[in-house]
Amino acid sequence: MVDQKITPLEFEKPLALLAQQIELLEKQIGEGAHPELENDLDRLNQQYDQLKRSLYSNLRGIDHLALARHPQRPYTRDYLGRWDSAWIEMHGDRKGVDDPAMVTGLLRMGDHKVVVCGTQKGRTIHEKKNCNFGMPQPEGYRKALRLFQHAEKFQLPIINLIDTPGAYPGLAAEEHNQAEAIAVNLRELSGLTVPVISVITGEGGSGGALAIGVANRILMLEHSVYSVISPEGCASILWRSADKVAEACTAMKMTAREIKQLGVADEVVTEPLGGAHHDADFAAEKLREALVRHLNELTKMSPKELRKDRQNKFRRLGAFVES
Amino acid sequence: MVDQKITPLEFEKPLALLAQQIELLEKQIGEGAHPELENDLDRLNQQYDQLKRSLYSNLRGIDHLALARHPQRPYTRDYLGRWDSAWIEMHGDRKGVDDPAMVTGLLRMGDHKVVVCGTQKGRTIHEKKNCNFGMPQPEGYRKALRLFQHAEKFQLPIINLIDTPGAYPGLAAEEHNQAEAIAVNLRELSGLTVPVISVITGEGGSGGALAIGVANRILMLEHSVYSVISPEGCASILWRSADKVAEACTAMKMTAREIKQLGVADEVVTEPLGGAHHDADFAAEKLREALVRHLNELTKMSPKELRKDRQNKFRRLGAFVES
Amino acid sequence: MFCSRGFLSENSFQRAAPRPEGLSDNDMDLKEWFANRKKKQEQAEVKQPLTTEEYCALWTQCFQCRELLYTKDLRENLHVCPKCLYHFRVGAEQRVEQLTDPGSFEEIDANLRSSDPLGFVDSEPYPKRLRDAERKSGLVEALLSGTATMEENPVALGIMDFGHFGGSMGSVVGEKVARLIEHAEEKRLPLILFSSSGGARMQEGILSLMQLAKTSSALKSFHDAGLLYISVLTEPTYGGVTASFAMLGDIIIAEPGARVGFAGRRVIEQTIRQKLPADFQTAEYLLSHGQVDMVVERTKLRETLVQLIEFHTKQNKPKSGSSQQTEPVIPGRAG
Amino acid sequence: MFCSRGFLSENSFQRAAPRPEGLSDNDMDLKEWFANRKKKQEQAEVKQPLTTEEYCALWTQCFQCRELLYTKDLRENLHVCPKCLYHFRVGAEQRVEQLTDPGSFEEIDANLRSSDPLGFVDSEPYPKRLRDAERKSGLVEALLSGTATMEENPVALGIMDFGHFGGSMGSVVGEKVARLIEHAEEKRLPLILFSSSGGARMQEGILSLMQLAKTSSALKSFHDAGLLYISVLTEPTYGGVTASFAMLGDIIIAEPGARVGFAGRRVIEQTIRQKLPADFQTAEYLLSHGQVDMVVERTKLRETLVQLIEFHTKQNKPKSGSSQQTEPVIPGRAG
Ligand SMILES: [Zn+2]
Ligand SMILES: [Zn+2]
Repeated sequence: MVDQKITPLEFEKPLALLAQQIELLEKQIGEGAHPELENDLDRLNQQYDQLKRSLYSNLRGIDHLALARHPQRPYTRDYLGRWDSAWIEMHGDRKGVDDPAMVTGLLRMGDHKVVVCGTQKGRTIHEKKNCNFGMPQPEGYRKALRLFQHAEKFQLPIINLIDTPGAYPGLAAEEHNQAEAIAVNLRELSGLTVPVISVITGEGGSGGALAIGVANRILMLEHSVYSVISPEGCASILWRSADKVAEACTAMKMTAREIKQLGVADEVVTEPLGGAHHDADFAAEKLREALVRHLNELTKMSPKELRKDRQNKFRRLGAFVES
Repeated sequence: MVDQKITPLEFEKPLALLAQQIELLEKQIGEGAHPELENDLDRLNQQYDQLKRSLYSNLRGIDHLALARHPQRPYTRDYLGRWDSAWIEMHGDRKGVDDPAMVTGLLRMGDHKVVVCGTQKGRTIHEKKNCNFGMPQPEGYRKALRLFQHAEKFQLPIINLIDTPGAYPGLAAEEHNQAEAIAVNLRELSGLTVPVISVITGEGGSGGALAIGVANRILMLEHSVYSVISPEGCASILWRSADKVAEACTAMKMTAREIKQLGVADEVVTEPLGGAHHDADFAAEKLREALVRHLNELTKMSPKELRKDRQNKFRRLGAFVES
Repeated sequence: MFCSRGFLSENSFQRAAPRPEGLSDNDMDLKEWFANRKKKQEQAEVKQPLTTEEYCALWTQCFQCRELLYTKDLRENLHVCPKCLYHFRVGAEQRVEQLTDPGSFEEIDANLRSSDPLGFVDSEPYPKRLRDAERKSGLVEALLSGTATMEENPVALGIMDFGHFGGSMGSVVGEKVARLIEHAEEKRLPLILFSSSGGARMQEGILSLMQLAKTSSALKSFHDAGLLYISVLTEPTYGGVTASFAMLGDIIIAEPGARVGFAGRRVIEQTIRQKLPADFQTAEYLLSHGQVDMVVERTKLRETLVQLIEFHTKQNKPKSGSSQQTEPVIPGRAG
Repeated sequence: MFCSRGFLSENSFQRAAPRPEGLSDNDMDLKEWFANRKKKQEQAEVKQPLTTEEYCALWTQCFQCRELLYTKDLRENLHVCPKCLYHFRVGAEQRVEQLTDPGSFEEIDANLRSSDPLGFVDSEPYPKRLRDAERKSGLVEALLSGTATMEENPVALGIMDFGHFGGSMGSVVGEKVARLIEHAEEKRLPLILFSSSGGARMQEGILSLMQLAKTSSALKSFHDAGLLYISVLTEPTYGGVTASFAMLGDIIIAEPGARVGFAGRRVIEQTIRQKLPADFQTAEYLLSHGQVDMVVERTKLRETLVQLIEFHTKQNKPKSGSSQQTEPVIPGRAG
């Protein structure tokens, strides 16, 4: 019942404490020492379930952020492998770089054949470093663009999975013009005539996320977040204090439900209670069902309609007063 | 009459010797020492003119090669500046590199507005190094491609000037996939719907030359050369000797007239006697006249015709027997 | 009229613009300089007919070479230091004056105002910050857009003003850029956008980020229509503006010394833990790294833009009776 | 049957192929190895029932791991060393056998022969070299082209053979590639080209260079027709072939260990005057440098090609009565 392998987050500490007590009690009962404690155990288990439900239905922005960044959260490759164990990975920008932080390939999903692109964080230290903690280089965005063009040529739908702190603020990245790499992707994605669905699976960090986020449908996992700047960056600029991350999270309205209320996300996809990392299979299946449903809808549209639909979606976004 | 600033080539040595004698004689006569030598001077001058004409009408392949590589030969920028002192240079591949070995820009020529691309050798030691002796990097070919696409968008004719030993055989060039850069240019040039004219102004070295050489019309300056491999490379592979460059030049049929006979070049453009470096203004004007003439013809064709014309031109090239 | 630290926008000459976020303050304050100077002069010979404020109106110190410049001369030289070519920041209205035929500029979409979709509050509510920014800068938004003629060539022109809210792009800037692009496409006008921005406007959250997609998407249609877009990068252009319309020009021009990038210098230095080259992210650095087509001095910007517009829009007219070889006359070129 | 140094083409097993130009000769000669062994054995106990030639027909030494392999097993493993996965070079006909449905391959353009447009002579005239190459390799050209089916999927297939004239591309190879592309476009077939080449054929001079343009141009039309082209890079692919059709695949696959580049390793080392990394220009190096989509072992090549073809050509058939969530069956996959 209590998943021991999952590292508890700060806000999950009360739950973890309770779980420890339950475990202790179970051990004692198991050893036959205090069979009269069984009632206590039942009560504790009930408390645990209650606390869990109430905890996860009253999460603050910063709690979602913590879940979105949970080190055990499923990453792009975890989803792809579950959806199609025979998916075909494609590599490289053809110009000197294969960015491991951007995974691209061909995949079957239900009756649909799709091109997939996704940012990839690493699990092990070596992977993390290799994937630059999920921050693609300009060449990563250009690799994605190559696959978008492949999809357009063969009229294949595109699914993008987004889980990135953003583009990498590095010397080479600026030298190789990451601003241009992102901008070109925004422009070219908007012109495609195939269905494009983007999913924020974890962190949706600024322009680096949007670079594969110009889609007909934007889905967000329940605990994922999407923001114009990292909450840390926002706190340090507007509050001039690194301690105000929670305030920045709240102010920016970056949770899945808020982003949907703002008209940016089209659907919030339910995660297992406690977050996708508690049951990656379940999370992958839920997301898969949602994707197939949207694919079924979008593939009914004509190429021209698809392009127009996507351009209209972004044309409408924004809030202003016209006097 | 004798141009002193021009460095004589090996095969021009007899001419240079004669020029020295004439100069000596002129000096003596000028000093009033031997006025009776005036007849000798006339005779020598006649000899000089005769030798010059006969020398330049009986050049071997390796002599053309030497002229094509003459350090004082006009380079791309020398032509562009003479054709339009107000030409507008465009820079960069937008992805991190501006290759000085590939010059690109916008230029007016007669009533025509054209996009120009050209390989650039350096004149000074600093320039030579900067331009990598006229050998573009992959990013140089991609810079040219960007301009080709610009020309296509705005339906501007393209003029390419070629004077390059070839692509650079370097580590970074291979890493950045120069083969792909060249191949993509070949494919994309063939698909353009605007007039493309390429001119071999000096050395046309292999794939690195062809990368901006897929044109509706291929012009060659009288002493320019065009070959599938450098004569030095050919000699070392087939003759296994660096001394056999002259033989390789002859065997490969790489002079302007030979390339025209093989159906590859469409026109040989006359150079001043002794080579373009003897009178760059004249050479530039002659080439300009030829270019305007071809532009006038090509701009009468429809976009579709232009593409078809270019594809047909290369489709026909080759020699084989069909039994 | 107020004194200015050269580093600030030319707006500050007239409007005491708010200190843009994220800019360093290590330059010498001109008022201080005058105060010191006055003190010295008073000690020597007491003969000081002008007040400090009057002095400031007349003189401007160059941020780069520290030369004291006669403000009127500086303005006539388009706010470029005649000594060291330092390009002072200029406001959108001044750009219009510098670039367009007199009286030809017609503003569009002047009636768009920011709202507060998130109810955003940090130390102050966003609406109050907006009112303050408007009062201080005299501008209602960070972008001025409209149509004009340049040497009789009609153009669609959008100019960002760093003086308002650090040139940040929120919904209004995004909407105005998108409408300008659509207007230019409909009328088949060449489009010129001047960028100057600290990035997306945090106070409008994710909706600001979406303006990157909105503007880039509008440029896709514009591009496919075969129309000309010239992007001009001016000091400073960062973040979401760089990563959208600023980098999508058919031709990209930068003003000398302008700093342009995606991530800011300080963020990068903190990330990679090493000092960056001094010229990092300057216009000249961008040029040598293939990111811009040309760096053009402000005093030659107008003629360059006209030349480029005429090159890409005017049909070739065969001159009757003239030879094909005649050098064409390019209007607007000094030589 | 002849003995082979593993480094040479599998052709050499049957045809004693000419030594390809530009390849090193530092590997141990197998005959020598046997001679030594025999000598030793004779010294010990004289019991040697097979002649050297018979031995060679039965056994092959792996070039990489030096293991002695039973030739029949090696052939059944598609000439991939079962110990170290070294990929022996194979000829075009063998590729056809390995890849296509039995009996499905129909060659086209078999009647094209090289001519001698330049009258090229070095130490020998080009026509004589051609005759020698044909006699030694049993092939009339360096490319075999035709149509076939792969697990019932019709394809246009072109395979270069390094065994003929070092796989060099002259007019015939260029013409055959162009015709194959045109044929594939007309019949709307997926196209697969296997490259293996030392580059353009010098003996046909500038006309060889023009084959780069001819083949790339044909691929432009093919590409615009929305058809699938898979390029397979095999040991070795260099020069003009790399710089044309080999690098233009929608998908590019390389065989493990295959060396692919534009300029040759030795030329680069002479130019830059430094040693290159050991894995420079190998398939694996290309993969990590973003130049190929995947490196696929020969034993999995056929199923990968079929999978890719079916992915890009077959229409999605909604399975009647089955749920959308059912994992699709991908034919030709081992698991
Ligand atoms: Zn100054
Ligand atoms: Zn082995």
